[in-house]
Amino acid sequence: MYNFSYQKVSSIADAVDAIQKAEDGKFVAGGQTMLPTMKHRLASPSDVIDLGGIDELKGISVDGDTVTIGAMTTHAEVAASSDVQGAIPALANLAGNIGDPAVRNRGTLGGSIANNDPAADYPAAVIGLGATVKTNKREISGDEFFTGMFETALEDDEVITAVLFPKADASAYMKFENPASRYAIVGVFVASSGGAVKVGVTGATACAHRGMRLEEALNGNFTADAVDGVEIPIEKMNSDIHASAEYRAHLVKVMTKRAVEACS
Amino acid sequence: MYSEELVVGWACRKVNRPVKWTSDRTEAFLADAHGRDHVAHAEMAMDKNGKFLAMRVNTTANLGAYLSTFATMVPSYLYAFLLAGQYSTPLIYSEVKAVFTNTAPVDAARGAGRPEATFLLERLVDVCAEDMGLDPAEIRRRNFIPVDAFPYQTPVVQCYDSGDYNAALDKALALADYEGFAGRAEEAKSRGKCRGIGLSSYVEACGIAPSAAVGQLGAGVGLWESAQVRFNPTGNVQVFTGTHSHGQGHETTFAQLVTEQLGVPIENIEVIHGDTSKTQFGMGTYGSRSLAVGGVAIAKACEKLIEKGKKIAAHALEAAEGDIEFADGNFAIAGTDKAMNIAEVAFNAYVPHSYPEGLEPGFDENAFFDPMNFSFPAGTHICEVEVDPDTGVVEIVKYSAVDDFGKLINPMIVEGQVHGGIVHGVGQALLEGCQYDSDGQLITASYMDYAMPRADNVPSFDVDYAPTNPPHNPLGVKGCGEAGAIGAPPAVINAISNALGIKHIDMPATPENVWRAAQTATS
Amino acid sequence: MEMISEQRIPASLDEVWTALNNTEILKQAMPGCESFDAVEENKFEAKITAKVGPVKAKFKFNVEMTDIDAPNGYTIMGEGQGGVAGFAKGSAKVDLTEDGTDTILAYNVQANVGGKLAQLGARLIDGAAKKMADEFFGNFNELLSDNDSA
Amino acid sequence: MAENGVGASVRRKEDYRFLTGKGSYTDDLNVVGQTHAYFVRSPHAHATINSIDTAAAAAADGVVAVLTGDDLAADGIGPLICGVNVTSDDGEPHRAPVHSALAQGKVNYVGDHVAVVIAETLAEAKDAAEKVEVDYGILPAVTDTATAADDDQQQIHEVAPNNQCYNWPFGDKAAVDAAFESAHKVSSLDLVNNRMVTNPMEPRAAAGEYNSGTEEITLHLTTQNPHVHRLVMSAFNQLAPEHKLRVVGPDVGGGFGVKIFRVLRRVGCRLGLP
Amino acid sequence: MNVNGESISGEVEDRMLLVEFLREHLRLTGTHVGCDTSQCGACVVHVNGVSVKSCTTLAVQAEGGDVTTIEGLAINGELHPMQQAFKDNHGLQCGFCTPGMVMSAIDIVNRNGSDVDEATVRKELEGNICRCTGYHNIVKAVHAGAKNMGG
Repeated sequence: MYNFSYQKVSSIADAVDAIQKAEDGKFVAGGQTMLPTMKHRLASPSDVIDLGGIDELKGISVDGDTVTIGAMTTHAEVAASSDVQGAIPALANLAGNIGDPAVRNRGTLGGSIANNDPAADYPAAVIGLGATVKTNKREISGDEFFTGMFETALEDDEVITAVLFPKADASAYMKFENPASRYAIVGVFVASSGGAVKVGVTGATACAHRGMRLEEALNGNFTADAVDGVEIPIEKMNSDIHASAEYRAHLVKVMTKRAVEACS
Repeated sequence: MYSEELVVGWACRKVNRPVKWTSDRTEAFLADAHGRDHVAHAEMAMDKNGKFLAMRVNTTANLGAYLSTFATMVPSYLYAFLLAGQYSTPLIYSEVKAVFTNTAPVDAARGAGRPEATFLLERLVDVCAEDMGLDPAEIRRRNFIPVDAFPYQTPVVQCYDSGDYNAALDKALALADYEGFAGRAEEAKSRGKCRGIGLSSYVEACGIAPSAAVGQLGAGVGLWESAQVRFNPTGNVQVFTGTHSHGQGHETTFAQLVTEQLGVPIENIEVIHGDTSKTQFGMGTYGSRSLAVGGVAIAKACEKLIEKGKKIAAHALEAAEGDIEFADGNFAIAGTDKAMNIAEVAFNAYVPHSYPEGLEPGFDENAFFDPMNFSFPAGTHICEVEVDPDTGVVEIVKYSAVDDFGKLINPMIVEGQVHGGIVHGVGQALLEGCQYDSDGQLITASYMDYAMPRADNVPSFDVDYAPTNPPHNPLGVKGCGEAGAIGAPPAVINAISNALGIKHIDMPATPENVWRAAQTATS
Repeated sequence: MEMISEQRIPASLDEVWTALNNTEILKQAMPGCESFDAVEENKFEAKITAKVGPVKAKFKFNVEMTDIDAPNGYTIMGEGQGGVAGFAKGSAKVDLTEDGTDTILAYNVQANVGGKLAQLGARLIDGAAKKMADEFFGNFNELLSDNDSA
Repeated sequence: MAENGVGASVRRKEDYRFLTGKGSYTDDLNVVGQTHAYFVRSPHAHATINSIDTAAAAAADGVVAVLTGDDLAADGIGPLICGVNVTSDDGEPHRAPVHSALAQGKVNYVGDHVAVVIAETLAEAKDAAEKVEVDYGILPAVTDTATAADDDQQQIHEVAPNNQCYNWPFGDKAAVDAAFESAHKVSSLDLVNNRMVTNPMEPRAAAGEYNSGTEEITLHLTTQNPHVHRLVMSAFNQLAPEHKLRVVGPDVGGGFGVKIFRVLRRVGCRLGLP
Repeated sequence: MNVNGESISGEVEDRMLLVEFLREHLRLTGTHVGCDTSQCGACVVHVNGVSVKSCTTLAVQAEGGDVTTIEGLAINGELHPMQQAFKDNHGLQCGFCTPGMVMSAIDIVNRNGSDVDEATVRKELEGNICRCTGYHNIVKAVHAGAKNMGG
């Protein structure tokens, strides 16, 4: 790792102030992606600003039909939360299958969606549930938040404060794991609310996205069979040593079907 | 040996400062010696009963960029000489072309040559069974070397010490409930899963090795092993071995040998290894040789101590040496209750106040052991899998292993070696594949892309034994550390082939590869 | 890896060709490009900070234009050293065809990386290369479109 | 006695230290005055080394030395050896290219050792390693096992035409062919035996210490056979006389073959014995 | 910070990892480093009662926290029930992954209770790689340790 200057801030204002003053600053949330990258010397921020001391970014609350999860809430906390388990069990389940237990004890919701790894799990849920990302500046809809590979609508000095997940009548997340890294080769989050179906897909393409064709097929016919006729465009799919584009496209359908089945 | 080790040794003198180097995992992927990497074509000629008449094998082996220390031997002597397997195939012809590439050097990796040979042979045997319309167990039985043919000279140099291949097969079939497989496959089918079962009847040559044999093959030193068993005056024992433990539990197993032989409580025995300044010259630990070769050297040193102890006891007890008997740690005058225990003998040996001329003080003996032959563990492993045809995911639902390791000194440790070996082999079969791109860049250089077996990739195993008694080994033991890694890969791939009804699938049978094979199989 | 795509540019073939040979436009179009200087005819040196997610690496590229078929296209090739991150090399074969008042710019990109980027980022290489190529030609298109309206 | 003797599943004597964190692996060793080595490795699979400029690295903070293959050769340290001879079908021994511990003139795989930086801390060694300037002349790489010996492939080592180390036939080909001719059935199979990385959980490590008073080198290694390591380093690499070299394999975190030094050839000749 | 019940203070570079602090400053070398991508789990310790990968945590991030390493489990030479279970069930061979494995095992039992099932144990050990044991005996050990911890 190259040297850098570490600051632990205790308020959002301090965090914003610190990043504005830094020559090439980076926020660190859980650090489970950033620290390995820095260890390999593939990133060299001048300043690392730790959001771990900001209490207002932590915690889970349920208000009516909305589950609000603070950005610095760890995956383990989400997975273990009886509030989340009760309101959106698929979300608790998703959080409980990110990485491994030790990673879940440090990795955070905010860190995961700000990084927007093409194979991360949370973006599928944010999109699939139609969640809203709340920052120190504004609220961004899930659909607009993820803009490209590792890219989000966030500005450099913008801090995610919480994500507001609306409850769904039924929802499920199905993940096909990379056998080595355990990231999602394909992950599909399906949510059905009031007859409307939303599908969030991760791992398959450069950036998590809504499965519009799948939604079309499932709206009005919320069955696994409805997925059969959907064509998944292969040319948009990621392709790597673990899965070709063709296989990924196939898995999108299989995981969607399984998620639909798990909803019923 | 590696560059880093030599460079650190040289550099610490050059800069006259202590120097430490530790590989990170990425460096390990890049520059540790890799294993396997063959492409091969194999053919078996059979008579109308499925009896093997002759085998022909053509192999290209990748040695990487440079010759690592053992590179040349792995795909030649440790591979071709194992191609007979458990079968009485009378004629075998093998051609091995070893090539250089711009990749990391390739050398010994758990099993070294023997897993390559076994995978090829045990896959080919399943293809033969399919072609002949025979059950995989049946074609193996028809071709096994019969139990009364041992020691058995194969057409490929090796002379097998002992074996009862039918016994291991029968026991494994029972352990795996082979009979009940059809019912389980039906039930799996009702859940949309393809269930398959695969056998692998392997033999391997380990306990490396008889010096005479390796000398003929071009090795310039012997492959004996050494031991020193030293009593301290207060009666505790230090055992110095030329082998080296890196997880195999020598400090326990070797202490068991000594406690058994000398009757010293195990807590009073310390096994010392791994330091050229403490131990006598030895060859180290590899090729499952520590117990089969190193253990015997310890036993021989213990025998020498007993002989010496008899002399000392005879002197101390004022009896004739021929009248002294040793049992359970005591030297006694036969037919009397006059005795002294071995600790007293040790003390006496170091306080030789009235020793007669010719009786040497001290209680400390050396021994070397050079075996007459390799040892040939063998067994049958049976793997049962369920394939999800929609995703290609393979789940190992049951794995049964029956091995012949001769006599077991510590069954707990042996079983642990079997478990570890199986998972190493399962890793090769299902998960692990080292890949370079066409520019020679290693694109599987971390655990993010190189899939190591984890706890949830494997089940718990059913392990049993069908031991025979190897005549060349004074302890009656065979090696066990590599068996699983040798037996498992063909068992897994045979099971997948069986599940999908296909001829072959290459390793690693990743979900995508299995899915594609399933597509082809059903279309 | 190899990828093929195209851009419809609201400019004449000659304008596009001129822009393809304008180092200032190439610099502006290239994401993270700090400098793009000619060293000799058809040879350039470019400094680029490549950013893919948490990874940020500074590259020094030697760029060369070959197979020049004015004004119909060329191949632009680059080899860059990124220090500890490793190296990258890529080429884009560019073909221009007139379509009414527009020009179709078709590009066929090949990219490879070596060193740490290849060792640790295998799953991301294709995606990152595609993203950079699309951004480059997308920006290029925008720059020309802006020129038109100006 | 029998309860702990042969055939008993005695609980392991070594476990207490491993379970309490008191195992002593090579990287756990720390001595006063210790420096840290970091290797500059080739990022290219196949390239000539046109030049190595170590000046900037040598001047970097905390750097004790930057050493290359030329320094190694100047000190008379011999190349790494291969232990076992296989005779090729032309009656010649297998082709054995010279393998210097630090590359000279050419690198032949990604990760090949180009130079070593020794510094007060590991971080400083890594910082300085980035300052070693190596000018490579990149050559085409050969990576595919099946086609490596094809005529149109790039030649890697001068001593090995067609990238072939040996071609080693074994058995009575005529008899086997005849048996195939008259067989009832022939079954055949093409297969690949995939390349594996052995991956003991403890990465390799080495810690060397030199006593200028006794002129003895003590080398702690992740080794499966310390005596043979010592013998080879002494007899073939001329590192130090055997009695002035101590090799220790402390607790070693798995081997599986990757930490071996094996059987060697021609030691007798080297030692002047018949 | 508090390490194994003792209050520790020291000046470190901001870039120092927790595992480096433990191994190099405190000479607590039981915590190992087996990879550089947070996958192998040889470095797992407990921070404030939960398992973390000390190779992916900065030392400064653990400031003020309670850190427990493998060295802190045995009390007066008596093994923690999980350590004892690993010994009794031959849940270790070379011993290198063992400290992280034991720390993860205790964390699994803390979260899932003493009657945790085999599938959960296997799933939750996914962040700890062992090359020697084939996991069979580790899983057995975790179950035995869970019972002992519970009782």
